[in-house]
Formats: sequence, structure tokens, C-alpha cells
Amino acid sequence: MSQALQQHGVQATIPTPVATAKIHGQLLTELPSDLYIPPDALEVFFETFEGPLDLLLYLIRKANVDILDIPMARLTEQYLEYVEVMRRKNLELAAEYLVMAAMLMEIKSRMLLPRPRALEQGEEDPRAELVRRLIEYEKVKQAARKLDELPQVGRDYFCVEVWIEQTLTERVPNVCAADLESAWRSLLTRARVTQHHRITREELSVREHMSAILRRLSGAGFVEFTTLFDPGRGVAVLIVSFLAVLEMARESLIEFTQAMPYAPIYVKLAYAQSE
Amino acid sequence: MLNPNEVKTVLETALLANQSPLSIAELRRMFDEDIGADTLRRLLDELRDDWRERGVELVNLATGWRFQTRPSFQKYLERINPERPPRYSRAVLETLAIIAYRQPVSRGDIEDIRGVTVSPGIMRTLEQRGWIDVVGHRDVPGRPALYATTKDFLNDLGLRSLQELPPLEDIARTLDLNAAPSNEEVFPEARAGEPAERPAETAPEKA
Amino acid sequence: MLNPNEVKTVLETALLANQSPLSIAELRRMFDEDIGADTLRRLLDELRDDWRERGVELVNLATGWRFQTRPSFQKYLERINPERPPRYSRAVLETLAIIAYRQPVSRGDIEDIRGVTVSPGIMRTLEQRGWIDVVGHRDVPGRPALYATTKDFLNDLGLRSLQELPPLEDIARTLDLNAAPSNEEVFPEARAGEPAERPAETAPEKA
Repeated sequence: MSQALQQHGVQATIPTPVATAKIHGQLLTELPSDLYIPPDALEVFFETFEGPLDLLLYLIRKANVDILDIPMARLTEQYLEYVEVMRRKNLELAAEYLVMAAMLMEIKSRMLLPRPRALEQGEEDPRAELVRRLIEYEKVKQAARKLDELPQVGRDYFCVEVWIEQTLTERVPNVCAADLESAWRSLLTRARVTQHHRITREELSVREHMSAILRRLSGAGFVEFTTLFDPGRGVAVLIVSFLAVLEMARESLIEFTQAMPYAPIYVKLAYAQSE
Repeated sequence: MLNPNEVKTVLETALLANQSPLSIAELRRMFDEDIGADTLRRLLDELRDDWRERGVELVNLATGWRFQTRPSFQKYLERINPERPPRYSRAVLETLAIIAYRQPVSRGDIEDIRGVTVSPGIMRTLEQRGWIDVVGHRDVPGRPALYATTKDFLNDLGLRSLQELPPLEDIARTLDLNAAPSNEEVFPEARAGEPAERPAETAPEKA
Repeated sequence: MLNPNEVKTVLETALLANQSPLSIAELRRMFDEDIGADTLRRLLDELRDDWRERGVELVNLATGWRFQTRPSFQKYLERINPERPPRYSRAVLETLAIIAYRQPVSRGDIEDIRGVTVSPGIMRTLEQRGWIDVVGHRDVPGRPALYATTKDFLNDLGLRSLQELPPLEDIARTLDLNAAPSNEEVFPEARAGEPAERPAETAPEKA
């Protein structure tokens, strides 16, 4: 076999004794003497191949032949030698290697058919598909190398991200009037509290005044009734304030005191916490 | 051998590329030559001065030096990554609505209307926001506090008075009449980020 | 109203504070006044020039502008954060190259080109890195997923578009040391960023 390789001018170096290399813990001693093996350990060597196409490209490169005019017989022979070594060494041999072996042998045999007739019929060179795949794969290999050379974030450079100093203002939710309306609607639909909680615009102003008067009374002790009303703000406000006072009396929120008829009326909270 | 300016550039680069503070010891580790801690400190001080007019400042913290944005630039930065504004839960909104429309009310009143207990956390949320406060106590056993909305509540919602709240009369009437109300009114659109109320019949989404 | 220098300071601050690239649109959003995109671009160019002598550079990537450290400073920075991202295996890199140059492709396409099966781990590695994702499914039995590279892939490799990928070489000529006839006609070059023509016979998918 080494004769065949040499005839074709292939780099068919007799392997330098690689006695120190180990395969699966065993010294590598029984290499086929006719196979070119680089001076690396065999296992490591095979592991560097990403598959049959990769191995073929390696062989083509080593042989220094034209990829567009591959000497099929020689390439097939060499390829099979490598596969055989892999198999004998019990290296994990992917099924793809065997599929490729079959394909190479098929191409080789088709090459043996009389060429002229085949060409007349416009038949493609049997090697065309293989060559296309080899070229495509070689492109990918080179592209992968070039991608790897591009500066990569985290490996070749870092992104800048300085600390963002947050001021201590707490972010608070925004609420708009419509949110309250919809919250109320959902309450209604859930609880059917319609009758009791119907609220009109007028009533709202009463309730607003109730809160205001409660605020005014809190901590104030007795307040004279008349001071709860500000005639300057108009009759409408006056009436609403009065309604608020009545409602608060009804809800027992405030108490009235009058010493004698026509004496000043005083108002105080029905319950003041400070007491 | 790096000159002081080159050392400063390396320091600046390292500090810009690290969010966590870097100690003098860590910074020293970068250089082949042994640069004294004092020299580094002087260069860091210079660097801090170099950045004085910028939106980012170099600060010396307990665990080391760090570049950080100046608080005055936060308003710009916030607009780039607008965090989704936080939202109040439905419980908080309903409680607020009840207080707004029914004030002055006690927690018991709110619970009666909502049909569930009102957690102290809800009241606290609204009090801390400054939107409700206690305006009195009802003269019944337990003396429950009476809550009302505040001026801040009106201001924050852009209202001049409670009367500007949407009137609810119409809604109640719609519901009362039971006259096949349009979905629009009965089930207001849920807002993003808030669990929607799904009426049973339109219910479960197919995954 | 900010003057151009103040605008630049705000831009610088925002870019220093954000790891992910910021688009012109995002940057514009920061300002009350309406600053034209052209003006911003000019100021960004100025900013890039301002940083020319520093260890950090302003770059224009697929999704916007970003400050990043110059690779020449990596040797210093690595001494602070010794853990380095793993280098990818050839299998991962070749798979990535096929997806980058031939996208969208299925796993079957990748296997056809590489001549070996592609382990799920390889795809997962690239997906987890955020460099590839599924952009569709081919309408053939099994409906295999079609993969493409992401914007992050471009950003992380410092590219603005697939057009900036290193050009594919004329392989036949490289391999053919004996100066073979031009293969231009026989094996037309596929271009980066252009979906390759997939001959029908390479189609069948592995399930």
C-alpha cells in the first residue's frame, strides 16, 4: 500500500516510531507500517477530525492534489486505511465514516465506467457532488475560524456598565380617577351592593364635607356650631355643610350641646381619641 | 513600563468595566510592575478630578472605587429603561375607592362592602402614600378609626374636589336594571399588569 | 434647554450606564426637547472621537451604540476577573458559521454540510448564549425548526449586520495548489448574509 501512495507522490512517510504515544492506556506499537501517521498520538489525531469530510479534506491537502480533479482511487484507499485503523483501535467510529467509505467506493467504481459515453449523455462527473460538499465544508471551516477570530464580548472585551446611582425616591403607583371608578364597578358587580351604595355627585360633596368637619373637630374639643359654616362660600356650600352635619349626627359621629334655648350650640366629636 | 497616564487609562478602563467596587489590591493586580498603593491612590484621586464635570463620578466606597452615575442624571436614565410603573393591587384600589366615595368610613365599613377582611397593610399603604388619614373615631365599642381621603389625594389625582370623581349613579342603575348591560360597562377593561376579572362564562384561556 | 455639550454629557452617561446597545430612538427619548436624529448622530460621532485615546471605545452595533473596552486592554482586565468564558469547540463554531452564513437552516442542513450529526448540546450552547434562535419551521414532514442568528450575535461580535461577517473565501483556489481552472462557473460563491441555495437533494431532514 505504501508503494501505491509513493507512486502517486503522496506524502507517504513511513511513520516515525511513536512508541511513547498511548491509546486507551496502551502503548502504541502495532501501527500499520504502510500508513502515514503524524507524529501525534493516534487517538488525539483522530479526535481532531470533525467527521469524514474533515478527514477527506485533510487527505487532499496532504496529497497536494487538485480538489477539482481528485484521484479517487488513491483518496479512497487512504481513507479506508484510516477508517480501518480507527476501527481496529476501537476508536469511537461515527457511522458517518462508514457511509462516506461506501460513497467513495461507489464513486470510484463509477469512474471506471467508460468516460466518453458518459460524457456524451451529459452525465455529471461522479465526483461532482463530493467535491461540492468538500468545498462547502471547507468554506464553513474557514468561516468558523474567522468567526472565532472576531473580538468576542466577554472573551476579548467587556461591555461598560457603570453603577446607576438611584436616588432614594421610591417609585409609587399612579392612580387616576378612572381607576377608582373601575374599582368601584368591580365591587358592585361582585357584591351587588347597589342599593346601599348608590352614590350621586351631590352625596359625594356631602361626604367630602363630613370628612372636612371631622378633621376640623378633631382635637378641637367644643366648636361653636355656626363656625362650621362659611357663608362666604355661597349658599350651595352652606347647604351641603349643613347636610354633612346632619348626616354626621345621624351616624353618631358628633354630639351637640346647648345650655339653654337660644344659647350657642356647641359641637364636638362623639368620640375623641385623646380622651 | 507604563507611564502614569497609561496607568490611569488602565485604571479608568477597569473601573468602567466593573460595576462592583474595586479595591486598591485588585487594581494593583493588573500591572506587571509593582505600583505602590500610594501612587495608585494619587492616580485615582486625579481620575476622580478628571471626571468632575461628567454625568458619571468616581467614588471611593467602603470596599473600593467605583464609577457611578450622578443622581442628577437619573431623570434622563429613567426614560431609557422605563420600569413598568408599580401598580396597586385590586384590594388597595377598591379600598381607596370605598374611602373616596363613602368617607368617612371605618375598616369595618370597608370590610362590609368588600366582603373580605382588609389587611392592615392595605391601610398602611394608603396612609403612607398620604392619600388617606384618620379624621375621627366612631363612638361605638372599639372606637374604630374613621378614614377619609386627603388633599394630597385630590392633588395627586388632579382633582379639585371629590365631586370631580366619576359619578357612580349611572353604573348602579345599569346594574340594577339587569338589562343585559354591555360588557364594556360591567367589566371594565382590565389594565396591563393587573389580574383581570374574568366573568365565568368567558373564562379559561386555552394554553 | 441643554446646550450641545450638555446633551453629549447626558449621552455619555446613558451609554456608560447601559450594557446593551442604545438606539438613537432610545437616546432621543431622554430629552425633553426634540433633538433631531442627525444631531444625535453627529454628537455620538464626536463622543466616539473624544474617547479615541482611552481604554474604552464607543461602537455602533446592530442595535445601537455601546461603550466597550478595547481588546488591547483585556490582558489587564483579565487579572481582575480571572474566570474566562470557555472557548467554543470546532463543532460549535462550525455550526455557528453555517447558521450565520446560510441562515435560515435546519439541523438537517447543518448535518448535511458538516457530514456528521449535530448534537442537541451544540444547538443548546448557541441558544443559551443568545446567538441563535428558531425563526420558523420548514414545511416538510417533521416540520424541522429553522435557525438564524440573533441581533445579540451581531452585537457580541461587534458587527452591525450580517454583511460585515468575514467574506467566505474562494476555497477551491486555496485548496488547489496547482492553479486549477476557475471554478467560478461550477461552484458559484455564496455570499455572506444571503441564504444559500439549497439543492433539493440535500433537503431530507433527520428527525
